[in-house]
Amino acid sequence: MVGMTLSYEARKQLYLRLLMAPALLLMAGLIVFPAFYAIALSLTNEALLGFAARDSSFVGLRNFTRLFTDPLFWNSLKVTLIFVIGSAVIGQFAFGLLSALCLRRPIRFKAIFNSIIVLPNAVPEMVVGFIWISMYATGEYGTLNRIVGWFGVEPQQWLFSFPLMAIIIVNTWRGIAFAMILLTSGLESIPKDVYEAAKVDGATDRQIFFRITLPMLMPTIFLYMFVSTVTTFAIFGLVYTLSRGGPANSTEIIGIYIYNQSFTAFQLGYGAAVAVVSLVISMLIGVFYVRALKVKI
Amino acid sequence: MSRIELEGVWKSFGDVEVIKGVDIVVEQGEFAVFVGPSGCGKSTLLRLVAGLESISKGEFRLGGKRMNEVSPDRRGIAMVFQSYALYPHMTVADNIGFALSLKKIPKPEIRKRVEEVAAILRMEDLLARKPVELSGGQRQRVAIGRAIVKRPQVILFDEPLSNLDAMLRVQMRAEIQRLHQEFGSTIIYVTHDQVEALTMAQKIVVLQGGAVAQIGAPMALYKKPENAFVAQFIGSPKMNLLPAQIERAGGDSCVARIGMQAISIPARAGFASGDEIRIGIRPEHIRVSKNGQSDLKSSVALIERLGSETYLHLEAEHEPVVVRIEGDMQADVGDEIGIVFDRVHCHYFNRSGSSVAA
Amino acid sequence: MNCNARHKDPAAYPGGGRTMGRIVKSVRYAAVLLGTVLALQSPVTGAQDVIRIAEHRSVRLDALRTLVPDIERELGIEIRVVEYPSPALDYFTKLVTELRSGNAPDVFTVPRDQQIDDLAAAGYLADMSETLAAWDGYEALAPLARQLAKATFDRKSYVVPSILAVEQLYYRKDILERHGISTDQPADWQDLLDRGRAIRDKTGHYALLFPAGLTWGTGAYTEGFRHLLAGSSDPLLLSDAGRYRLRSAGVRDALEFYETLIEEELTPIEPLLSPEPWIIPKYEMFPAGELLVTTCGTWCVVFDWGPNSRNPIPDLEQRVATWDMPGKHGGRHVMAALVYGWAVNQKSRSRVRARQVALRLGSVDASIAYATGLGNVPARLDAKEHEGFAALVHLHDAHAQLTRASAVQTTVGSSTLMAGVARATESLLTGREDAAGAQELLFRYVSNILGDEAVEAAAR
Amino acid sequence: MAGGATVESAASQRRGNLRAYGILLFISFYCAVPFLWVLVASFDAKPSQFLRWPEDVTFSNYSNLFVNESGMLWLLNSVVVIGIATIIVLVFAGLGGYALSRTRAWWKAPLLYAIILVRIVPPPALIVPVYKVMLTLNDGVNATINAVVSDPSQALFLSRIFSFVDGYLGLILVLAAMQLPLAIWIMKTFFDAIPVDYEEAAALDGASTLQTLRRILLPLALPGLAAAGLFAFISAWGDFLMPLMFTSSPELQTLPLGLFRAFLRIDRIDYGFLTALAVIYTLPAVIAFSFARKFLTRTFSGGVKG
Repeated sequence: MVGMTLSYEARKQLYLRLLMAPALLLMAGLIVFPAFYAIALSLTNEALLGFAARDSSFVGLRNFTRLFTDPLFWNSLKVTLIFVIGSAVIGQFAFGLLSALCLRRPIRFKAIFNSIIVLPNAVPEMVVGFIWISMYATGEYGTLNRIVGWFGVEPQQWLFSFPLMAIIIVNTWRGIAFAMILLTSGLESIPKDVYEAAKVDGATDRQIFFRITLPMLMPTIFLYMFVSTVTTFAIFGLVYTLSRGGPANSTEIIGIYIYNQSFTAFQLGYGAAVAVVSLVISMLIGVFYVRALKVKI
Repeated sequence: MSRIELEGVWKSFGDVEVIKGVDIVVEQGEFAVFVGPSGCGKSTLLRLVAGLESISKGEFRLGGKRMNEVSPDRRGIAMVFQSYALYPHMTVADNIGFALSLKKIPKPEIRKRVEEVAAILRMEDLLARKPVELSGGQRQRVAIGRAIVKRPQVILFDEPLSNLDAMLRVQMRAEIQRLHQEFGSTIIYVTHDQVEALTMAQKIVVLQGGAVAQIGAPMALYKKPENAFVAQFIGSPKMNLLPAQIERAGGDSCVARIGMQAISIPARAGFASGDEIRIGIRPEHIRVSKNGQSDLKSSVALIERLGSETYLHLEAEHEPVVVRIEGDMQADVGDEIGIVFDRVHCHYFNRSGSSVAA
Repeated sequence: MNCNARHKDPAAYPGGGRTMGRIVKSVRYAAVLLGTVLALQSPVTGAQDVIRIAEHRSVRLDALRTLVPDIERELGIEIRVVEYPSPALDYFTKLVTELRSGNAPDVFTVPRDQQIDDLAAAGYLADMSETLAAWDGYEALAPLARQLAKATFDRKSYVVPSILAVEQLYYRKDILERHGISTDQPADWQDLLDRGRAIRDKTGHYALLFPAGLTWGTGAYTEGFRHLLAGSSDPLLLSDAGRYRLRSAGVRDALEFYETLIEEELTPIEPLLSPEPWIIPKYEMFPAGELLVTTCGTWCVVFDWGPNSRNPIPDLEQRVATWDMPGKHGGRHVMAALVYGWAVNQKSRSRVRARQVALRLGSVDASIAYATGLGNVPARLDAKEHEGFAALVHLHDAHAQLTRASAVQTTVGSSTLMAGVARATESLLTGREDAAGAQELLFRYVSNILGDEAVEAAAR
Repeated sequence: MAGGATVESAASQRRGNLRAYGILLFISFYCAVPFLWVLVASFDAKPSQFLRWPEDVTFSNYSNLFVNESGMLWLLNSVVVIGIATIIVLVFAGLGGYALSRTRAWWKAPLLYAIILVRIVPPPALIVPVYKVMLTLNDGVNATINAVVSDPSQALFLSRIFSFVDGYLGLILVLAAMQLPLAIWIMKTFFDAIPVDYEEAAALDGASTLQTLRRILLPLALPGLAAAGLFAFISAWGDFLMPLMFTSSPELQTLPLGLFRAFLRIDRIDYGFLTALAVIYTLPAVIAFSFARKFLTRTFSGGVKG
């Protein structure tokens, strides 16, 4: 009977609450609550082994004091930073922008170039690891070793000698397409007459690029940086399948560090403390970008 | 059965009051137009009638029955949306028949009624098309067809012609009037265009800032605007409003001062010495003095020659005055011209904008 | 960049009806698919109990599969073998997470005896004390196996011993002899190091390998550190109260030994930092004669260098021989470890049957089947009377050593201890810390995780 | 290089084009070469970890997939798990996005900002608490199953399906939850662009909420749902972390985990089988991505900007 006396508008608003409930509940239960629960867990010695697995106890900030004095944690932050900057901010962006600019020229085989560049983006993480392990295979028959062999370079143990660089190369490979697609649409949204006006004013190609194209592309670049920073920060499977953070923690990005601490050292409480730090970092990035991008809702 | 009564209706969104105590009656079978500038609340009022928004305070009765809590589909009301809201994934026939199909009416019956409607609207050949394949006027027709197929007691139109070009608009105006005469439904028609209101309505409701400014037959509003807002809103070009001050009241006439010049006007009970009023007069009720005798001296600022008529844009005491003249007239910008007001058609508005009665 | 403006006019949308039909059709396909997958999951109907056994590594799987038909017949049950990942870390991670979530198999192996305490303390393992006490094979077990099957904190037995790894120093007899380097049993650490220096100087190859570093995982402790600790000036890792003594002189001795190996370039460092650190030194350098002495267990002669291995050493018996691990100031010892003992899941739905299966897997024929594949020795001393034992020539010596073999006692928190040792030795490998620093690192790491109460704070 | 369509002299145009060809060839080489091995090895009768031209070209690696039970099982598991997860995402995000678009309430803006933040929560940061949450739910589910069902094999069967750890339900829900924030954003911005008039017209026509959803909004929302569904599918299909965390039984393994674990059998890696399976595993994602591509820009700008 309640439904009868409510107006259409009120009833609709009520239905809307019901309709959004399942999605909100699922996110609240499996993302939001766990994120806060991580804080509670980080204050305990919760573990998967030993007496703490049966009865964990409150240990205050011990996990955090350990964390901030643990060189492996700082190493992991440093590795993450290099990984994000190397692959998302520099690698993917540079190759993506180059591809986007080149593909705007009146050249042939555009569709072919385009599909080849886009292909890596769609490949599942596990397969990425799988095929790059073959690329990086040691010995003279390793694919990369054969390629550098054309230039007279000795066979290398890529994943051992240049581990961080190796995973940066893989993640760059994987993300060129996203940068290219986003930047292409950014370039397309720059009106043609702006270029024409600049030409009329006598600007050279170089000047046009740095004084017209780049500034007008800034919003897109900013957006790209946000999305790629956040997604790169969250990478796990790719590095896990390739190197598991090794050798000697040289590729132990924060996600891998959390996993290793939680599920190979079985220290859930400590893992949660690292997770809290990484949550705080990503929320800061998020709030910064939301502000800077002036997100409209 | 379908007499519409709005009594003391208020609507607020949060703290914002959009409709502020409106009383309107639309008789059964009447064609009522709600008109007003954008933001006056006319569309909101329509949505209150349709049941898409709830009434915050007051009562809406249809055929004497309170409707506030009745859901939109049970009010027996159809609505034609400004955007037409034709379902893009359905054919014209499906669009028109949608409401019937929801009522589980058998398919042959639906087809029959859809075809009837299509015949009335002369669009039998469009039934199999999708909305995207229709022109603006055709979409408009489908939207109307979707409304009348339900044989509603009341049809609501929300600025239905605003997306059409001028030619089509005139044509559709006539069409809607024809439909009204044929079906005899009560119609509420919302527009911001006073020409549509004057040409179509049996009753016009002028709304301003969420309140009723005046209700009446078109010519009543034209001839006897109750306030300065209605006076200026109805009629094109707008009525001239000249600020003036009563200098001497009493007797059969009094003197009003416009800037440096004085003009005699008939005395009204409401006038007192020193009152600030506005004198309203439509452009067609002003003559250019040919004999030097004039109410007001002015200079020509702009001349619009339309052949059959000419609009003189004058400036008198820094106030713009528009004068309509039959045929052409020899004058140049900057000429000094005396003008004469037809006193019978003068309106007087006090400081609050209300008309001062004789 | 207003998004609304980018969407096309919804009126331009082509057709919904056909799509709806397609959706309905695909829902039907999905239902069929779902049915198929559920059918693959469906339980085997029948009155027989089903016991799930977790097993990993292909040699072990092969051994188990030969045993299963007999066990099924004898016990009147059905056995399902669940394959687990081979790498030790992955196996243990998967096992522990499953034990915690309650869906682990009924019977599984605990790879190293050190892990028993941690698993039992967490409540994952069913108590096997009574089962073992009533078992006719119990008295036949090597005493060390009986001892290592118990948890230290409650003295209850949690696994059925199957095989033991006997670990010693393996050296390339052929190469040492060729260079005129003594192959006598080294008398003490000094002697061993001198032997190493001689090898380095005379052959130009690496001399000694004691596993170390993070990537070797628990091996840094089990195959490296504990050999040194056992022979150090203070070999006890636990205090009377069962706390770890990480600031002991013994721990310092062991880490200093590592430091010496690294500083004097007696041991290969780079391979130890790589993802699979055992591959290069053990599977490549030792067979190639580029590394001449290494700690290893009996499995090495089968698994690492045997005829079926990746780089077999021909005439293995002539080329490779063993020393006992010397003590710092003399004495010698053979280290043994209880490996792959059979445990029963505390949350198993059929624990009684599972215990029977575990016992059956502790029988002599079962342990010989495993010993053959892995190169370890059966835990039961009466195995030598079994007909299959005769074929295991290369294990006879080691099996005979069982009675004098020893082990370093650990307690709850051993996985943390082992991780700490891996970190401490890693810091030595990378040169970040000296022995004292590494010891402090070990102490801090373990006390941070286990709490101060689990660690002896006093310096000595 | 900058202008694209602007006037250039023929010579400089040609020079620029040559440079573009050079750059594109290099990038394409970089992008394509890693695929060679997995493609070639999958047709090689004796494949190895190294790229080489097969002496015997064979299709048996692919035909074996249908014989090899585990490969088939992984594929089916993937299809079922990701399929159901995608459907859940579509239903929840469709309804949720619509509701968020139409809701009028003071908490709408804060909620939308919160969803943006939820979207950027890195999944690895959640594994420990989610694992704990799932364990708790799992204990509940299994206690219920054990209380209701006495037959152990039946109990095992039920727990396979409804368990939160090592069961279909848990994996499906957690995969769906991770995809929801983005999908909701896509749907919310999509519904923002659909005039509310359609629903109101339907309401005046006498349609109930359900009828409006089914007959008006669902058909209108299909392009948006396609975009949301494709992105959810691609992301869930490629996800490695959640299967790693929440499946262990071989019967439950999906492709990424199955492949990975098979790859860990260091001593016995069947490269032919694995590469063929990897190709099969990659194909749906590539196909889905080729469809999703045109939504990419709009989605990510739309997802972050309103």
